[in-house]
Amino acid sequence: MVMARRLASTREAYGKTLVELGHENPDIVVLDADLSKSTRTNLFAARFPQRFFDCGVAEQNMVGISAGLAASGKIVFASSFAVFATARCFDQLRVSVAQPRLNVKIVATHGGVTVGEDGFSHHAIEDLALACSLPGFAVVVPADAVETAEVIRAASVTPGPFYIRLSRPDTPVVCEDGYCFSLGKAASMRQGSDATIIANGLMVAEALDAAESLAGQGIECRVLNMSTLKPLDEEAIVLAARETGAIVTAEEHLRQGGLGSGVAQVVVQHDPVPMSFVALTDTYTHSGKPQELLRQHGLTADGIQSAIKSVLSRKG
Amino acid sequence: MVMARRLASTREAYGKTLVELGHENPDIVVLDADLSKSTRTNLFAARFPQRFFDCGVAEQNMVGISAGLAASGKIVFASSFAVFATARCFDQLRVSVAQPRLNVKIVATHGGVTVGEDGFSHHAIEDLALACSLPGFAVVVPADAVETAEVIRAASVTPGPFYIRLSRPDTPVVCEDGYCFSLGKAASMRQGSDATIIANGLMVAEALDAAESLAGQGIECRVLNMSTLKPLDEEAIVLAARETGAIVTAEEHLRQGGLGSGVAQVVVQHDPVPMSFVALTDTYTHSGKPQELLRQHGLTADGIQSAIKSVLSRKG
Amino acid sequence: MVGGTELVKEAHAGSSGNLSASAVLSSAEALPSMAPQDTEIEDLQRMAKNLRRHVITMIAEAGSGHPGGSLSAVEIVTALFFRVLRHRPLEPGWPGRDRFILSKGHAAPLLYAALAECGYFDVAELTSLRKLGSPLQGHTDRTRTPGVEMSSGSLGQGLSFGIGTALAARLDSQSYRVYVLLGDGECDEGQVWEAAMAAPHFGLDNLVAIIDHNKQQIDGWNSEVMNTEPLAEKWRAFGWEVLEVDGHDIGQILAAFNHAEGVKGRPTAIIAHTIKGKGVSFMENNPDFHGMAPTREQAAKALEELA
Amino acid sequence: MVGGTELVKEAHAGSSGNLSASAVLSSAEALPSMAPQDTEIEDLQRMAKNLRRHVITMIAEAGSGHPGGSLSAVEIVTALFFRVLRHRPLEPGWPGRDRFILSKGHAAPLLYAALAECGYFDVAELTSLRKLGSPLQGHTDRTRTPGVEMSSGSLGQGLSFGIGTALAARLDSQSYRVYVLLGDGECDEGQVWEAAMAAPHFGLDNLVAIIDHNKQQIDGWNSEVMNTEPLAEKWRAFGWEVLEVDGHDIGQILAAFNHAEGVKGRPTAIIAHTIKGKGVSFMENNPDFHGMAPTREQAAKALEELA
Ligand SMILES: Cc1ncc(C[n+]2csc(CCOP(=O)(O)OP(=O)(O)O)c2C)c(N)n1
Ligand SMILES: Cc1ncc(C[n+]2csc(CCOP(=O)(O)OP(=O)(O)O)c2C)c(N)n1
Ligand SMILES: [Mg+2]
Ligand SMILES: [Mg+2]
Repeated sequence: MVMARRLASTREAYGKTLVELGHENPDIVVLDADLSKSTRTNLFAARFPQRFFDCGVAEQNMVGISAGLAASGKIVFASSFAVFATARCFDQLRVSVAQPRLNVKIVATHGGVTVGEDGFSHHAIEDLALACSLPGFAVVVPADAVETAEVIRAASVTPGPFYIRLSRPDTPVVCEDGYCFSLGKAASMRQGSDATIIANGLMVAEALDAAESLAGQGIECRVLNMSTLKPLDEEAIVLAARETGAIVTAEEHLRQGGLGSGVAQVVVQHDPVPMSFVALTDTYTHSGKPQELLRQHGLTADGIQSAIKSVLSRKG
Repeated sequence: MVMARRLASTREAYGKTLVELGHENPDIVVLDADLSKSTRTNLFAARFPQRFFDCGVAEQNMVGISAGLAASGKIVFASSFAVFATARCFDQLRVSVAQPRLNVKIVATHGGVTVGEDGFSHHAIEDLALACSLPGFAVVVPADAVETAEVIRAASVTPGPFYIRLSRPDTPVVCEDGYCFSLGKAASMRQGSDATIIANGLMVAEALDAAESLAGQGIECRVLNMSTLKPLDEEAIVLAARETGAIVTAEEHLRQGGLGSGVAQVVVQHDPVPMSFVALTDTYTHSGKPQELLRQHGLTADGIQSAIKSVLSRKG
Repeated sequence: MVGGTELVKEAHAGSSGNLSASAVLSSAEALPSMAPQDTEIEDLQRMAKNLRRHVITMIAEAGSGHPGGSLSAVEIVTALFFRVLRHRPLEPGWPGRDRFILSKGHAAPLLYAALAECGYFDVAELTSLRKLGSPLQGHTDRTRTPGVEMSSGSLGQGLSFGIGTALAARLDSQSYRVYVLLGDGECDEGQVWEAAMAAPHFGLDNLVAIIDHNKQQIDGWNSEVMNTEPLAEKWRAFGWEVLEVDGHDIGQILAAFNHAEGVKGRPTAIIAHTIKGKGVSFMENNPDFHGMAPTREQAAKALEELA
Repeated sequence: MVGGTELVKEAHAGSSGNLSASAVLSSAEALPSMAPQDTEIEDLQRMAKNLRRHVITMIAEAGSGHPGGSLSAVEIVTALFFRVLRHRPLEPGWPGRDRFILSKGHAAPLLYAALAECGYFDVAELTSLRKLGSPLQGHTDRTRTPGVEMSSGSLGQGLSFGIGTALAARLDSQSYRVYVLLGDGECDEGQVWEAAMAAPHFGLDNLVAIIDHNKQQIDGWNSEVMNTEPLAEKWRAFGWEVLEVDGHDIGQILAAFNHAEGVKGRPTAIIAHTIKGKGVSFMENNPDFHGMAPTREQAAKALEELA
């Protein structure tokens, strides 16, 4: 039904881009909290040991050290798993980084439920809600490895704090080579006028698959890759509401506090249209294979198709 | 223009209710993190020293200890300022309390910007976003001291985790004596069919004042006290959308992740109507008197009135 | 092979520093505090090997999990579950039970194996580890698995939880004791030190922390990633009674638990010197096996070594 | 009364354990490491009293704030800003400056008073404390106030930040030193111990932590709320060079900073024994004045005592 896509690792793209940046700019420093093999900051560590700081299993301290380095002119990338990089050090992100608007880029791997077998302690289903409630933070969920490299580069030259969420598994590549990321701008992935699917992260591939299937049924969906959650591309959302009259959002996150709630806020303020949410609803997730979990919680092309049909039935 | 209301302290109501509960139920235990004079858990501590545990300035540990006590059959109330009770121990709330669904009631005082002069480190403008992203937590923002006592009692007999947010200053009393709190149910404070104001915490008084003024201009607003943020009273929201066709939310919090975004999600799923938000927009707040800050950020009856006019102009 | 439940005491008399009494291992009256006879130690060692086999089999079958830190803690967990703890596998919620809290939650396979061998649930369940719908989650979930006291997986949270349960014992005039197992890398976490400061402040002599000091964390040796030494001095400066033992010597471990029961007014920390991956040659001191499952061939080889 | 900027050295030669050299206080070449002559100490003591007066006046005018913990740290801050730190009040961003990081951010009034007296901004600004639109926020905000290195108000975060700046010095081959002031109640926070573990691991001998050990926190005496003793042993066990001084004796404080400059390979912790509310009779050791402003009358009485 839908074409197979090349898989690639977003965290590998991160690690490789860090090494490139390390060569280009001596002010780049990298921190980790005893997960450098998994986050792939170990690639940078191997090449630039002087500019790499492992903080051990101490995420709060890692964020504080990052802030001090940033206040001294460094461009700081700090990594851990998404749960630990947000939940375990939120107050430090708030007081040491966000309030003074320091140049710290939190790059969190292992976002969402596709961490799989490790279970709920390791499933980051609220990290974006947390990151989005840090005024001044840019929050980005790249759709794939290609966009990840772009986002990391953009963050390195854009002053101020970033939260960037990557995945554990290799994920389908949906951006073409030469793709150009622009912070705060949704990327249009497909045209359509019956409804719009707004997605980010690995749900972009699912959105494209859903749109493809729906097209076969005569329903033409616009697909937006809303990789930037903050600042949100309100213009693209308003256009989508106006031109397609119905919106479905799709994200690997709780409905609360993520993409869907952000889009809903824009929609009701500008052009109230029916929406449906493909997201987790106020529940923790459990051990299982990544694909099993995505299916169990409807985070699939099928889930998106049903949501589109529901939203179309409510379209005025 | 609007009547003066009696002022009363929500945290004083909390402390007093704790003492009553302490007499009634030997399983009630109370914890604090070196702020018991301010949170008023010191009232309980003075009466039941054996069942009170000061954890010092260590919020993470306080939450973990609370979890252990709850797992051993205790009904645990744990308090600190709203910023520290959420941001500083979010991972502990997540893993030690929410995931095992333990009977821990986080009662946070000093919510919102009305902490005033202490400045942004002490302004809890994101605590509700955090609390709402903990599946299984009930999240409540009582409108006043009368409702606070009710909410604390309800929490003590409702199994599972709670986050309850109180204020630092004395706040206007809007609930009548004999008021009966029902978890997950909005309280109708005023009838009206032109638009609905949905508010919680000290914004309920502002909402009532705004409605009063608007009535003088021929605009009749329904006012809902949505003290329970989670589980959200979807039915009341859908009715409000259907029957009044326009909604304004008002909260002492970032727009993102709080009441407004919760209501918006319900609205677009059931009955898309125009909304406006009276809330903080992606910015930190600074030192000043509580009333000055509320005015500066439009968290006032005037702000609500403007929002109502804006939303009415967009009403179909 | 020793049948698990045979080793389990349904309960035992608490307390007493009586080191001379001898007892039959399977007796329900056995004291935890006595010097075990050689035959008992041998039984426990056999059980330890048995648990190691379970760990390898479970993780290999799951295809993911943490062998290294499970294997290093085998003797500690064996000593606790099959000799020290007063517990009732068929009545997991028994209020009087001693509590075992696994703070280093990635060693969940080891805990599950011990619980199964004690009879909390069927040994056959073990192969469901980490599978969709299994009661045996990748990291512990107290709502799903009988005998699991605490949900974990985020490091550093167990000792605080242990303090809460130890305080509850005091409030309820219960004599149960609380044992918390931590990793050494886990001791990087500030919450551990918040708890380390609080437990002596509260005078909790019913609380024992065991640190599985295998000298490694994920990124390598503690000394290179984040030096925790001198670890014993840190716990001492925080007000704990501190003991150091060879964490693979069951006799030493039992003696330490026994000593801890006699300490009044403050908690005890047992620093157990261990080897990560212990018992499987190619896993020992090999950081690659912190969180990597053995292949089918590696598992076979490991089981051979553990035969 | 000593004019603030007179006391400030634009910069001074770092290092050297030279205890015999003498110097004029106002000299730009003065070494921090020497034993100060009595006259210098007297000048500094006068400045300390001056800062105390500012603290009282500012907080009384604001109607809220934290007098107790500001007053206990006056001599420490005076010694740093008017003798130890190499800094340029008119060039607050000078990359070579020594860093002072106020981790116990509620003592902001004291820091603001010192900065104003140094000439970072006008002394007249001080009365704007905590008012809407003021650069002098209730807790520090590094984006608003020249000379403020770190935003604070949430306890326990300053030492980590200090490690970051100390590491930056090494990366940039800068010789500046980093001083972090913490409260003793603040030492309850786990993040402090994460940082305490990391700084020696990174071998940061350009970092000094000063603990304002006034034995009180908000809810009362440390010993009752959360016992931090033995505090010196804790820092020692975490790998720090540890000194204890009378935190109201400027000579002892300067000697300790001097000693710290000579320590190689590890950071220094100075435990300054102080009295909360020091200098105002009715505030001393009175927990009520942790976070309560004096009334107009109380302020007048306090200023009388500080005349
Ligand atoms: C808060 C938190 N941060 C990071 C991790 C990821 N993590 C899992 S195990 C581990 C290393 C733990 O080392 P140690 O405590 O020594 O465990 P052991 O050697 O006994 O396996 C890390 C960093 C985690 N589980 N929790
Ligand atoms: C993370 C955090 N928790 C709680 C508070 C509230 N608080 C402000 S000061 C204080 C007591 C601090 O005691 P100490 O460090 O001894 O300060 P000092 O005695 O020097 O004033 C507390 C609990 C805070 N500011 N930050
Ligand atoms: Mg280890
Ligand atoms: Mg103090």
